[in-house]
Parts: sequence; C-alpha cells; structure tokens
Amino acid sequence: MDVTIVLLILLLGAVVTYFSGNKAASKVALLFSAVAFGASLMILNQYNQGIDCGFSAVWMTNPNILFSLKADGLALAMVLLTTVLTPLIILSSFGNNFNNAKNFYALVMFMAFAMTGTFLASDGFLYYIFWELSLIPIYFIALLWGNGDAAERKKAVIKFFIYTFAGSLFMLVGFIYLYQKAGSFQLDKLYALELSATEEFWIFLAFFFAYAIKIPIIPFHTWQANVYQKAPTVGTMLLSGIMLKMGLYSVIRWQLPIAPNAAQELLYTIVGLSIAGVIYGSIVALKQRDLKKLLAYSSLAHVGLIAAGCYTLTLDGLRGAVLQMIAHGFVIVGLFFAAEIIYRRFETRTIADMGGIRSQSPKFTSMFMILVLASVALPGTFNFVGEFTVLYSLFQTNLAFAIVGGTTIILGAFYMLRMFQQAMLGETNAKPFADVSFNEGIVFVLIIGFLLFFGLYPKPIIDLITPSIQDILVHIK
Amino acid sequence: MSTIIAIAVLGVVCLLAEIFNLRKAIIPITVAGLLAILGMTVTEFNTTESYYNNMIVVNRFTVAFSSLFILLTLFLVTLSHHFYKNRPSKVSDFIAIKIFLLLGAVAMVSFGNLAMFFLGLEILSISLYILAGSKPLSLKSNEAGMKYFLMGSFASGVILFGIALIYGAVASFDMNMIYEASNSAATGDWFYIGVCMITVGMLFKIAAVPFHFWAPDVYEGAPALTTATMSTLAKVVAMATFFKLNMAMNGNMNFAYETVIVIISIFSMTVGNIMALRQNNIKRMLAFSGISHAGFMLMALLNLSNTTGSLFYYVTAYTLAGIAAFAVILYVCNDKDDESITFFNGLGKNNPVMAAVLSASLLSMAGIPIFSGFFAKFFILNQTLQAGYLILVIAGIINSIISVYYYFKVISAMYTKEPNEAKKPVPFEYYVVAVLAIGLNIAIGLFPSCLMDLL
Amino acid sequence: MEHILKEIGVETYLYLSALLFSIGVFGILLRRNAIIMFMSIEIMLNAVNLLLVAFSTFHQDASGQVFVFFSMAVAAAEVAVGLAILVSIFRNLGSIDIDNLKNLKG
Amino acid sequence: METSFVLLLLLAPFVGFLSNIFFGKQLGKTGSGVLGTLAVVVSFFVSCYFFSQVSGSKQPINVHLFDWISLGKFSINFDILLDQLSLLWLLFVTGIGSLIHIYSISYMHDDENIHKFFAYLNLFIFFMITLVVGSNLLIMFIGWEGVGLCSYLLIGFWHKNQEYNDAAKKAFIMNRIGDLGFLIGIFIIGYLFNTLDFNVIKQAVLTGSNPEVAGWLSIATLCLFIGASGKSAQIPLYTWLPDAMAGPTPVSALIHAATMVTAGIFMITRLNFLFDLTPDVQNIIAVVGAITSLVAASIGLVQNDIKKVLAYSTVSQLGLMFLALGLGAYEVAVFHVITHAFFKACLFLGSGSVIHALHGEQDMRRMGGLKGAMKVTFLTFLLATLAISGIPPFAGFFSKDEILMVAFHENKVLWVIAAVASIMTAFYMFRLLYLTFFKEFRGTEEQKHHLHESPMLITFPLMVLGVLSVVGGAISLPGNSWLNHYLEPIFAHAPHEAHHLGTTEYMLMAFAVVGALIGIGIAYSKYIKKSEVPAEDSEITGFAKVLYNKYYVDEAYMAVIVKPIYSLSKFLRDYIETGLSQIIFGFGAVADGLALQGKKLQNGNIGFYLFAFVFGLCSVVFYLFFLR
Amino acid sequence: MIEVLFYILSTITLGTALLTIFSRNPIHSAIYLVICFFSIAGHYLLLNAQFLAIVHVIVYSGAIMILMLFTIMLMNLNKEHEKHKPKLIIIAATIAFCLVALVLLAALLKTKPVVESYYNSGTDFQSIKVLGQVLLNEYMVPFEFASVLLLVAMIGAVLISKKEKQKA
Repeated sequence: MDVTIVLLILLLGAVVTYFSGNKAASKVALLFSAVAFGASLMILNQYNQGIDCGFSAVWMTNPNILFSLKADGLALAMVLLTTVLTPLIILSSFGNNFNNAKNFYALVMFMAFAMTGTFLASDGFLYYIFWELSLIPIYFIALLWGNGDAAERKKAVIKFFIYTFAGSLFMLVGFIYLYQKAGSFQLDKLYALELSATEEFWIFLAFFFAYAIKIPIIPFHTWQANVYQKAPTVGTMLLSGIMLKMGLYSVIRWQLPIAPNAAQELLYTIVGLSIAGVIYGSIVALKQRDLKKLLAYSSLAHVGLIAAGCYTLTLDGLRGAVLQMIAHGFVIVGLFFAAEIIYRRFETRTIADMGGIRSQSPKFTSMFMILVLASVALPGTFNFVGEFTVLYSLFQTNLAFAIVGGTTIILGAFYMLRMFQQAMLGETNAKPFADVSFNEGIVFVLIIGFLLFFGLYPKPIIDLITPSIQDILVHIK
Repeated sequence: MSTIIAIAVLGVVCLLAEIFNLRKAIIPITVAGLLAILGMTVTEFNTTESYYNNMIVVNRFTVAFSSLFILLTLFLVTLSHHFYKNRPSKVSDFIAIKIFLLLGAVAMVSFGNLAMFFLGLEILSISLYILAGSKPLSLKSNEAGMKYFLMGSFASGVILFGIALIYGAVASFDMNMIYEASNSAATGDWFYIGVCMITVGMLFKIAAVPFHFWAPDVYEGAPALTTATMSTLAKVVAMATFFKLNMAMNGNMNFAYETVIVIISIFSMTVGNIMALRQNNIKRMLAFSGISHAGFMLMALLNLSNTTGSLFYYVTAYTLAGIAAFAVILYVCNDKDDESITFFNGLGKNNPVMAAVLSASLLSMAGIPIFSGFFAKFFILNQTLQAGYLILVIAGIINSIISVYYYFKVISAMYTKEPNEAKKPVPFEYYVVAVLAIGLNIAIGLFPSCLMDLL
Repeated sequence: MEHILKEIGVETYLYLSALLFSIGVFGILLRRNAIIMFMSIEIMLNAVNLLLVAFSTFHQDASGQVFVFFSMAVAAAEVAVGLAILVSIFRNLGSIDIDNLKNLKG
Repeated sequence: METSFVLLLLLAPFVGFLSNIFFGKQLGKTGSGVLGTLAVVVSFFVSCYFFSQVSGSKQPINVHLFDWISLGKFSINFDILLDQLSLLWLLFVTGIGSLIHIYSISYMHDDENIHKFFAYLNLFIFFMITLVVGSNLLIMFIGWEGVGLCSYLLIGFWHKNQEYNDAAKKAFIMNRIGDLGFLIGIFIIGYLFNTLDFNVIKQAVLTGSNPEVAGWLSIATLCLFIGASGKSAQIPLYTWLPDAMAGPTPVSALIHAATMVTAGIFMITRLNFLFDLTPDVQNIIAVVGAITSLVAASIGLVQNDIKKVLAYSTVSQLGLMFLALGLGAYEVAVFHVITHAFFKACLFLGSGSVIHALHGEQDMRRMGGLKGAMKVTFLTFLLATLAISGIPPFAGFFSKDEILMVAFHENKVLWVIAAVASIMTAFYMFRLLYLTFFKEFRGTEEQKHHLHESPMLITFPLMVLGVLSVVGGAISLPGNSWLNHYLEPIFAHAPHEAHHLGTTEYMLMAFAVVGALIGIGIAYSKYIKKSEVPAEDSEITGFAKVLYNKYYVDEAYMAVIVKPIYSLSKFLRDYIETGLSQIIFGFGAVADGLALQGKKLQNGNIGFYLFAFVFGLCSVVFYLFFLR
Repeated sequence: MIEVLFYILSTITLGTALLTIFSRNPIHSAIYLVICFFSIAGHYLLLNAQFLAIVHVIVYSGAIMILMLFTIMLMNLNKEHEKHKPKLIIIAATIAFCLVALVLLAALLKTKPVVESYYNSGTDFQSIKVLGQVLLNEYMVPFEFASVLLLVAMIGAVLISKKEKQKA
C-alpha cells in the first residue's frame, strides 16, 4: 500500500459526496475523510516499520515529468494533519445548513485531496499542480457559501485568488527555469542542482513571492483578514488550518534546499520580515472589531513566527516550525469553530455585541479558554513546544530576533485575553446562549485532547519529523 | 490528399442534398461524413508524402492539425443543427460553407506551394466573410461582415504582395525551393521583404496587436456560431499556417525578426488581457482573450524546431475550451440580441452542468491546472524559456494573472447572482458538444503526452 | 519587345507596383465610400498582379502568370461577396458610408 | 516507589482539579471543598514523607518521568528533583495551601461556582508543585506559567465584573512580560550549557568557568531576574499585584502573598550558583529590591482598602527578599519567604474574615471597633501584625533583622532604605490594625447588626497561622540556624555564617526594634490618640495624594505603553491595512484605467483600424530593414 | 521606344488610380479604374503576356467593374454620398500613404539592383498553350481550389443577398 491510496480515497470521497445528494453529503464526506485518516495512519504504521510508501510513475516524457509522491516523515506529518483536520472540520459544520450541501462538501473533500497532494508530491510540476488545484475549491467555497455583503465578498475572494495565483505563477517560472537546468522536476535532481549565486537569488525570490503570499508574510498579507472574515467558517478553517501550512511546508521542502545559499544570504532580511509580521499581526489584532478578523490577524502573527523559524535554517527552527504548524493548525481550527458557535447562537461576529456568555455556557467557555491559552502557547499545550523551539532557534540566530519574536507571548496574551474578556465575560448576556451540543463538543474535545497530549508528550511527532528534516538540512548546509 | 478530396465531395453532397429535398439529413450526413474523414485522416498519420507536384504535402504535422480541424468542424456542424433551426432553407448553404471552410483550412496546413496556401487562405477568409455577414437583416452582422471583409481583403493584398516578392526572389512558389532559398546566402532582399509582408498578413489573421482591431468588433457582430468558428477554428488555422510558413521561410530566423515576434507577443497578451477587463459582452471578451492567446501562441515561433508539439497542444487545448464555452454561450444567448454577461447570472442555479462546463473552459483558458490550458501555457513557456526569452515568460505570467480577473468575473456571475429568467431546456446537441469538448480538454490535461509525443 | 526588362529593368516594375499598391492603400484609408474602398483593394491586387507578371518574365517562368489567374479568381470572388454584404447593408441602412458602421466598438 | 509517590504528589491536586471541574456540581458545595482540600492534604503528607527522607539521607531524589522536547544539541526531559530547597517550598506551599483550602470551604460557601474555585485552587497547587519540583528550567517554566494562569483565573473569578477581569488580564500580561525575560534567560542558558538541568548546570559552573560564557551569563541572569520580578512583583512590573486583590481573599492569601509571588525568589535561589557569577546583576537585584520595598511601603502608608494595604506590604516585603538575594544572602531570603508566608497569609485570611463579617466591605474608613465582635480574628491579626512589624520574638523580627544585618554589612545606603521601609511597615500595619479593630464602628447600622465572629473553619487556619507567626522564627535563630544548615547543599558558596552575634549585631537589632516601635507609636498617636480617620478620596491633597494614587504609575503605564499600542493598533488597522490593501487594488485600478482608455482606442472606426494596420506594417518593415 | 511607352502607360496607370480614389463621383471613379485596368493590360502586353492581358481586360474591366457599376447604379449612388471628410482622416490617410510608399520603396531600393543579365530562355513560357498546360497539370489542384473558391463566393453572395422570408 502506498500513499496514493489516501489521495484516491479523498478524490473518490469528493465524487461520491457530489452524487450522494444534499442530505447525506456531510455524512458521506465525514465517512470518507475518516477513512482517509485511517488510511494515512496505516501508511504511518508502514513508514514506521521502514517500508517505503512513496509512489512514482512516468507521467510525461516530454517534458520529463513524473507522477511521484514521496512519503517521508515530514510529508506524512502534514498529510496526517490534513486528514485529521478534514473530518474535524466537516464534523464542525454539522450545525450549519448549507444550500447545495453536496457541492459544498465535495469541494471540501476535493480541497483536502489537493492539499494532501501538495504535501506528498516530489515532482515540482506535480507539486505545482496540486498547489494550484487547492485554490479553486476554496475560491468557490468562500464565494458561494461565504457571508457578508456579496459584492464585497466577491471583491475579497477574487483578490485572494488573483493574489495567490500571481505569487504561485512566479514560482512556476522558477520551476521552469530549474527544469531547464536540471532536465527534470524531481526533488532530488533539483536539490542536487548547482546554481550560481544570482540564479539562486532569483529562484529564491520567485519561490518567496509565492510562499510569502500564501503564508502570508507581511506586507503580502492583505488578502487574509478579509477572506477569513467573508469565507464560511469551514473555508476559513481549511485556509488557516491547512492551506497556510502548505506555504510553510513548501518553504522547508522546496525553497530552502533548492536555494540554500540565497536563503543564507537573505536570512536576516527574511527572518526580520517574518518577525515584523509577528508584531504587526499582534498589534493589528488588538483593535479588531470582528472576531474572525481578530483570529485572522492572530494567525498572521503566528505564521510569521513559524516562517521565521523556517528561515533560520537551523534544525530547531525547522523542527519547531513543523511542530508549530501542526499545533497552530489545530488551535486555529478550534478558535474559528468557537467563533462559529457564537455566531450560530448570536448571529454576530462583532466582539462588542457579545459578552456575558460565560455564565450561560460553562463548558463552551472552558473549551474556548483552553484554546485561547493554547494559542498563547501556555506551557503544557502543544503550541508551547513549537513556539519554544522556534524561539530557541531564533535566539541561536540572533538575540534580538528572539526578544522581538518573543513579544508574541506578551502581545498574544494581550489581544487574546482582551478578546476573550470582551466576548465571553462580563454581565450575563440578555440573549440566551445554549451550551455546546454533542457534535460541537466532540470537535472541541478532540482538538483539546490532541493539543494537551502532544503538549506533554510531543516525542512521537518529533521522532517522526526529525529524520526528514535532517535530510533536508543536509541539502541546506 | 484523400482527406481534401473527401471534404470537397462532402461539401458538394451537402449542396446536392438540398436539391433532393433531404434537408433533414444534411447534418447527420455531414456529421457521419466528417467522422469518417476524421478516421481516414488519422490512419494516414505516419505517412509522409506529397501529391500533385508537391501541391499537397502530407506528414505528421498536417495530419495532426487536419484532424484537429475536422474535429472542430464536427463540433461546429453539430452545433449548427439547433442554431439554424429558424432558417431551415439556408442550412445546406451554411453547412456547405463550413465544410468548404474546412477544406480551406486543411489546404492551409497541407500546402506545398504558395498558390495552395493563398487559395486555402482565401477560401477560409471568404467563407468567414460570408458567415460573419450571414444575418442580412441584422445591422450588426452586416457591420461585422463589412469590417471583416474590408480588413481581410486588405490583409490578403499584403500577403499577396509578399508572395509576389518571394516569387521574384525564388522564381518559384514551391515550398521546397523557398526553403532552400531561405537557407541560401544568395537569396535577395526581396525575399525578406516578402516574408515580412506575409508575416504581417498572418499576424492580422491571428489577430495580433496592432493588427487585432477587427477581432472584437467582428466577433461581437457576427452570429454566435460564426464567432465560435472564428475564435476557434480560424484562429488556430492561421496560427498553424503561420507556424508552418515560418518553418519553411524562416528556418534561420534572425534576431531582429525574433525581436519583432517578442514585442508583438507581449503587446498582444497585454492589450488583449487589459482590454478584456472591461467588457460586458462575452463574445467581445473572448475576442480579447483570443488576442492574448494569440500572443501566447506566437511564443511558439521563437523555438521553431522544438515547439511543434507544444503549439499543437496549445491550440487543441484552447480550441476545445473555446468550443465548450461557445456551446454554453449559444445555449444561453440563443434567443437574445446580444451576449451580455448578465445573461449568465444564476446559470449555476438554473443549469449546473452548463455552468460547470463554462467555468471549466474559462478556467482552462485562464491556465488553471488540471485543465489542459494550464499545461498548454506551461509547455509553451517552458520552450520559450529554453529559447532564452525570460522577459517574454514573465510577461506571459503577468498576463495570466490579469486574465484571471475577467474569466472569474463570468464565473462568479454564474454562481453568485440570481438568475433573471426561468430555466430553459438545453438542446441535446449543445449539451453533447459542451460536455464532450470539455471532457476532451480535461482528458488531454491528464494525459498530455498523448498529444505532446505526436509531433 | 523581347527584352523589355533589359531596357526598363525589373526594379522599375517593382517601384511601379509598389506605388500602385500604396495608392490602393491610400484610397482605402481616404475614402469612406465602400464601393471606392473596394476599388482601392482592386488596385492593390492589380499592383501585385503586375508585379507577378513582371517577375514571371524576369524568370521566364509561367507559374507567375498562372498565379495571376488565381489572383483574379480571388479578386472576383471577393468582390462578389463584398458587394453582397454591401447590398445588405444598403438595404438596412440606405447608405454605404462606412462611417455609419460604428456600432461595434469599445 | 518513589516514582509513584512523586506522581501522587503531583497528581493528587490535579485529580482534585479534574474531579471538581467535571463533577463539582454533583459533589455539592461542601463536597467539592472537602475534595479539594483532601487533594492538597495528600500532597502535604507526601511532601512530609519526602522531607523526612531527604533531611535524613541528605540525598536529593531524582525521578525521570518521560522525554519531552528535543532541541538541536540536547533534549529536555520531564524529570523531578526533590532536594532540600524544593521540599522546603513544597512543605509550606502544600501546608499553607491546605489551611487556605480549609478556610475557603467556609469563606466561599455562598458562591455558586465554588466547585470551580476549588478546581482552580487545586490546579494552582498542582502547577506550584510542578514549578518547585521540576529538575530543569523548562519544567519550572511550565509551573511558572501555570500558576500565572491560575492567578488569572482566580483574580477574575467573579467574571461578571469587568474590572476584576481587567485586573486578571493585567496580571497575566505583566507576568508574561517577565516570562519573556525568563524564556530568553532559558535560551541563553541552554545555549551556554547545552542543558537546562539544574544539577548539570551546577556541575558545569562549579567545575570550570568558561571565560567567554561570562558576558552571556550576565544577560542570562538579568533576563531571569526580569522573569522573577514579573512574578514577584518588583519594580517596574509590580502594579499587577495590588490590582490582583480583586480575587477572593483566600486567593490573595495563597497566591498573592504566600506562595506564587515567592516563585521569583525560589528561582533565583535555585540558580544561586549562576547569580553568584554575575555580581553586576546581583547589584541590580539588590537595588531594585530595596527601592521596591521603599516605594511599596510608602504607597502602603495611605491606602484605605484593607487588602490594598496588605498587597503593598507584600510588594514591600518581597522587595526586602530581593534585597537579600541581591546581596547573596539566599538563605536569609528563603527564611523571610517562610516567615512572610506565615504572617502574611494570616493577615490576609484575617482581613478576609473581616470582609466576610462586613459582607464585602473593604474600606477601612468604614470599619473600626471590630475587636469586640471578632476576638479570634483580632488576636491572630495582632500577632501577625506584630510579626510583620519586626517586634521580637515574633517570626518576622528574625528574618527581617537578618536582612537588615546583611544589608548593613554590604551596603549602608541599602540598609538605610530597608530600615526606612521597615519603619513604614510598622506604621501602616498598625494603622490598619487600629483603623479596623479599634475605636467605634464606622459602617452602616445594618452591618453593625450582623457583626459576628467567623465560623470555625475560618478561624482554625487563622489560629494555626497565628501560632506559626509567633514561633516561625525558630527555624533560623541568629547564631544557630537550622535553616542555613539544612540548605547548605543547595548553595555554591557557604551561607553567610559571618554574622556571629557581636556588638554591631545587637546594636542593629535594637535599632530595628526601636524603629518599629517608633512606627507603631506614630500610628498610635494618630489613630488612637487623635482618633483620626483617613480623609475621603476627594479631600486627599498634596504628597499624600500622589501616594494615594500610587505615584500615578498605573496612569503612566497606561499613557506611555498601553494607549500608544492601542493608537498604533487603530492606526495600523485603519490606515496601514487599508493602505496596503489599496496598493494591491491599485494594480487592478491601473489595469482598469488602461482598459477604459483602451476602449476609446477601439472606436469602431474602420479607418482607424486600417491606419493601425498600415502603421504596424510600416513599423515592422522599417524595423527589420532599416534599424537592424 | 518601349521605355517611352512604359512610362506613358505607367503615368496613365498611376494617374487614373489616383483619380479613382480622389474623384467624388463613384461612377467617375469606376470609369477611371477601368482606364487604369486597361493601362495595366497594356503593361501585360509590353511584357508579352497577351493571353493574360486579354483575360485581365475580360475579368476586370468586363466582369468586376461591370458588377460594381451595376451596384452603384442599383443603389443610385451616382450622387455624392460622402459627407465632408474630417481633416484628420485626410491627414492620416496621407501619412499612411507616404509611410507605405516610402517604406516599401526604400526597402526595395535598398535591395541590390539585379546585376545579372536579363536572359531570354528562348523557350516559350507564356503562350496560351504553355499556360494551359501549366495550369491544368502542375497547378491542377489550385485550379480546382479556385473553383471551390468561386463556388463558395457564389453560395455566399446568394446567401447574403437573397431576401429571406421574415423570421418569426
């Protein structure tokens, strides 16, 4: 059994979901995504036994392109992240009633398929295809099932699409250029390529443009908050939980090993930029009125830190970044879900219109609180492991980076607690607020359980990703 | 050769069918005939031969492109059935003209002599003038026909002048002689002036900037099916012919000529895309999009020896997407006076399949992966970069970005806006053509090798 | 008349037809009367025909003259179609002024 | 065996937390209280067990639980270290913790969320234990942040009041500022020593000093001190502690007086071998400590909220402890931590008892004359007040006196500051005592009617703590210190046994006592003799007003830090974000503008089209034949 | 003599061509054009292409121009239909004319003059017989194509100009 099975299950899931009719769609999608999760667990098991789960077949001879998937620890970790979060996200949407649910869930499944492919692909061209492919479903999800004024939403979504598309096209140019040099899109061939300093610089920049927009690193982030706000929560979760990680993962998998010298050269600039994003995102988040927007900016701050970790080019940096990616994936999904739950009850996302929820719904409050705490990287949560490692790597690069980047723990606490206070605490709200339902509770419990368990015992994940990161580091150094 | 004869016979048969009152049978007969011809052509694939004093050449290039043209005509003829429902007495004429148009098209890619080239070109052009003006009662159609006719004849004159100069330099119209002359140092400058004028004429035919002005007006004014023909068949015929001419006449293209191609390519892409941003008529929008695609296709000329496959792939991808898009446009705008984008509002609700087809074809044109349009662009860009024109590649990239905007404008109109009219049934032919064309488009996207390795 | 080209030179024919061609271009740009524009196109085509015949003599080759036949056929066909379109325009518009055909733009 | 006991020690409060969170409602009010208390008592007994083991064997106990985080060159394990220092802390944390739990059963009985209260308290104990027993800095950091979290939860326990929530948030964020320093310190230490384990670091430091390490080490210790000053409320991060009095009084007693705020002292003591290497930083610590103690004491002079007075007193006492730490007298600091825990817990619980009796009244201007109605409370309160004022032979006298002595030996200026602070302490503590318990009752009639002594569950802890305030000094009597002896293995250098009791020392003691008596005397003359009652808020003028408003530090922080950040945030949100957005849309606008212009070019005029054609033709020909 | 004849004919050709495009009455234009065509036929004769000359006169003057004249008369266009042209058009047209003429002539002038001798192969290459052979042997396929072309034009002319029954 190789990793194609996961892709096939997800793709099949998308098709079956589409034909299953509006009523059954969500359940079918849940079923298939759960099966995909099971399959990826089996792959993981195989991998741990030392069996190679990669797949490779000739796709085109002219130009020379292979359909090749590589399943090392890093890729598997990200695939697992995707296949874990997808069922959770689908489950979280059970309280919503979407028009045309079959289309919606089919798109969700398709997006999961594309993102999984992105994580697995080891041929640059294939990777690019999956990368772009994941854009289309989210475009439609945000456009058709989003909220707010239709015209503004359309504007935000098309901006998002064009912006990210623009970035990735430059990456495509980079890939074509590399292909001219290497005669292949294969990962190892590209790794082995000897490029001149100028070439590396431009290749690095071409990739950076794509990733900086996707991640996003400031000042390329302007699409983010609006799309997060306008998209339906499921879409926001997919975007923030998984899709951002595509960019970060790609930095580790593609950009750094292909252009290591340029990365070394630009280290300070780019780490600096990423860290500036941390501060910027945090400060902007402080005074947001819209809960989803606030979370979007918090996400901006967090991924800025992760990106900074990636670009330090140290083992700790890369490892911490991957850990933090996973942790952030979970926590942000949880937080957006909390926002969605409030929206389901109060029909508002404006923080000022909330407040006083705690006394009505203790369970929800506790769960939300834990997620908030995880997001501010309280020790004991998985986020702390990642953030600590990343900050340590920043420190190894430069003390100032660590100090400035470290302000995230202050500012993060600042805006998150401020939000929590305004949204949840205070005099009991006049509007009734039902506590979490069973379905909702399950999602929270799973996410929280994951965060706490791996916060105390991250070893399995660390052991899974470390060898592949070391492999990559060999090419970077 | 047999292809050409068969097509001519089929055209005459159409005309005869009208005489014998077999009007109903015309389209089925034609479709069947075209299918047979297609089969026949494909079997010729590996032969390389020339007929009648090298008037007609058959090789992989001609067979591949001829097959594509036949396929496109097949689609167009199928669409005709419903499109000309209200003008039953003219069906035979329309179909016959389309078949003869195909004849001209096939002649244009399989010529071995400039006389054949010129006559093929004129058959194609005149057929199109007629088709463009084929709604005599509509002033728009008149205007389109007139504009196209005047400018097309003008371009024909320029091409003819070029041919004359080449004849003056080579003393023959035979392509083999011309090829030799182009590679010999002794050839006089007349030859190059001639090449230059033919180039300009062909640039007009593929609607490259600054010879593109006719395209939007004519596309908009002509009846929709004619626009479909022009934007798919006619455009790629011209492109293929241009490519073939360049191979024969410009084997060792000099740098200045390449520069001209680069500049025109960049301008075509940019002007086409930017102008398309503000269009409200979908045919007009597609005209501009076609101009930008012409710019992309021109890139193939910069790496002549390697790009045949890429070009073929590109034109196939582009035309299949175009046919699919026009099938939907015909369905939506059949009973309307124009083709405003607002008619597409809510198509996603009224008719999800057709909306999906149109979305897919627009995505393909925009170059979004898994649709073949992406691969087409990728292959072309790859070859261009191989030829060392990074600047052109970047211009192409930027233009792809711009193009996304207007393609997505239509897509989002289909899905987000409320329909402004009741649902109407989809004619069977439109449905079949749309699905088939987009299916083929996606299929060649999944298996690009099947076309890339042909040439 | 055997050696007309020896006396006049093929270049002179070139210049002549180039000029004639230019006049055709001039006409088509200058006039807005569709019929006159057609005539201008005919002038252009004739310029080319003249050139072809000159070259044919220059090369002592018949194919140039044969090509002229095709060119004439094309000219005839074009005129036929062009006039047909013109007639329908005249029916609709009562005029053949090209300047009235500006509805398609933008 | 040891592992399971360690787990019991750790998990007992955690289990208490979980069961209170999940089943607290079902257990009923008393039930959840008892459960919570039991959990801590279990931990207390386990601590006692370990204490007896370690003090017997003098061998620290090391327990490896599991691997945790791997970093580049080393990995961090979840290990437990039970040595003399951690056990000492464990004892008084769990001991005082147990007492306060007992107290809370009654004190919080009327609160609907009492099960949550106990859950949080248990969680706090759990984290405090983690903090204390961790064998490396990162585990300490877990506990460190964890207690911060519990502090946040408990300060904001009455979450319907947004002011309380503000206070909670402030506490958490201020702590986080310190935590960043702590984290950076951890990084530097990890970088220098490739480990975070205390014992390994200690070995590395003791066996050989790496010269290049020194510069970094100063930064590291400074950063750690910043961390400590956040948690232990030193200048400039002290302002959260007085606000933290928003929480229920047992919380103030447990977290914000006895245990959590001493975590900073614990950490510095734990790492004494590092601080010893960086005298510059030690000096900074001493100065900061002294100034904090003076500033806080001066603010305490005029406060009218009973808990606020105690809060500033806590800050002031913590300052004294830091002074001792800065002077290298770690064992003295520890001594004062312990005695302070006794009498300050007693004071807070006593004030809680008073507040309880007055149904939430905290303003001393509305109290008075309570000694009749609340005898036990008054008595224990008096003992504790005497202890904090430094009257022999109460516990506070010995510990405070040792600090003053050390200061006198090391630096006279610091000694003067500390002495002044001590005098002030005596004054405001007795001011508090007089205003609360003496003279006439100044509250409403209804309150007066309901005045009563608190129930047994409240007075029992008071009595225990009162006794401890009296006798607590015995653990480190001058000249014959059990504590110093006990802690010896912890320190890199031998404790300051230098002050054998000579003339100077006796002089100093006498001076301290006299100073305290002067303070008491002033208070007596003001509030008993002249029966003064502090003025209402609006009537306070002059320097007193500055003091009353805490030197306007909160306002300054607000104006200098918080407000600018808010404005920046608004500015970024309203201008920069939209601006950046507009730049992107700008590209679109440019293309759009071009499209509009282009539409004019596409004018439908065939003449123009032909002209363009001709022009293009000519350009191409011209370029190809004349320009190449 | 031939030279003189050539220049006279050339003058007539260019002059009538210019008159064609300048004359305001379409009928006059047509008549000038016919004269122009005759002069071109004269050129053909000069070049010894008698058959072509005759065909030329028949096709152009006899067929095409008659067609045009018919159309003009059919539409009753002998009056001046054209409005006053804006200056811009005149300027643009003149510029275009000058450009084309200059560029073409300059390009042609720049080419090396033909120095090799004009040869007379002596073989007959332009008699009717030879032309017929070339046309129907070598150029048989294009010839057929030309017929297709005319067929298309015929169908098209009918298609466009035949009045249709009014559509529903």
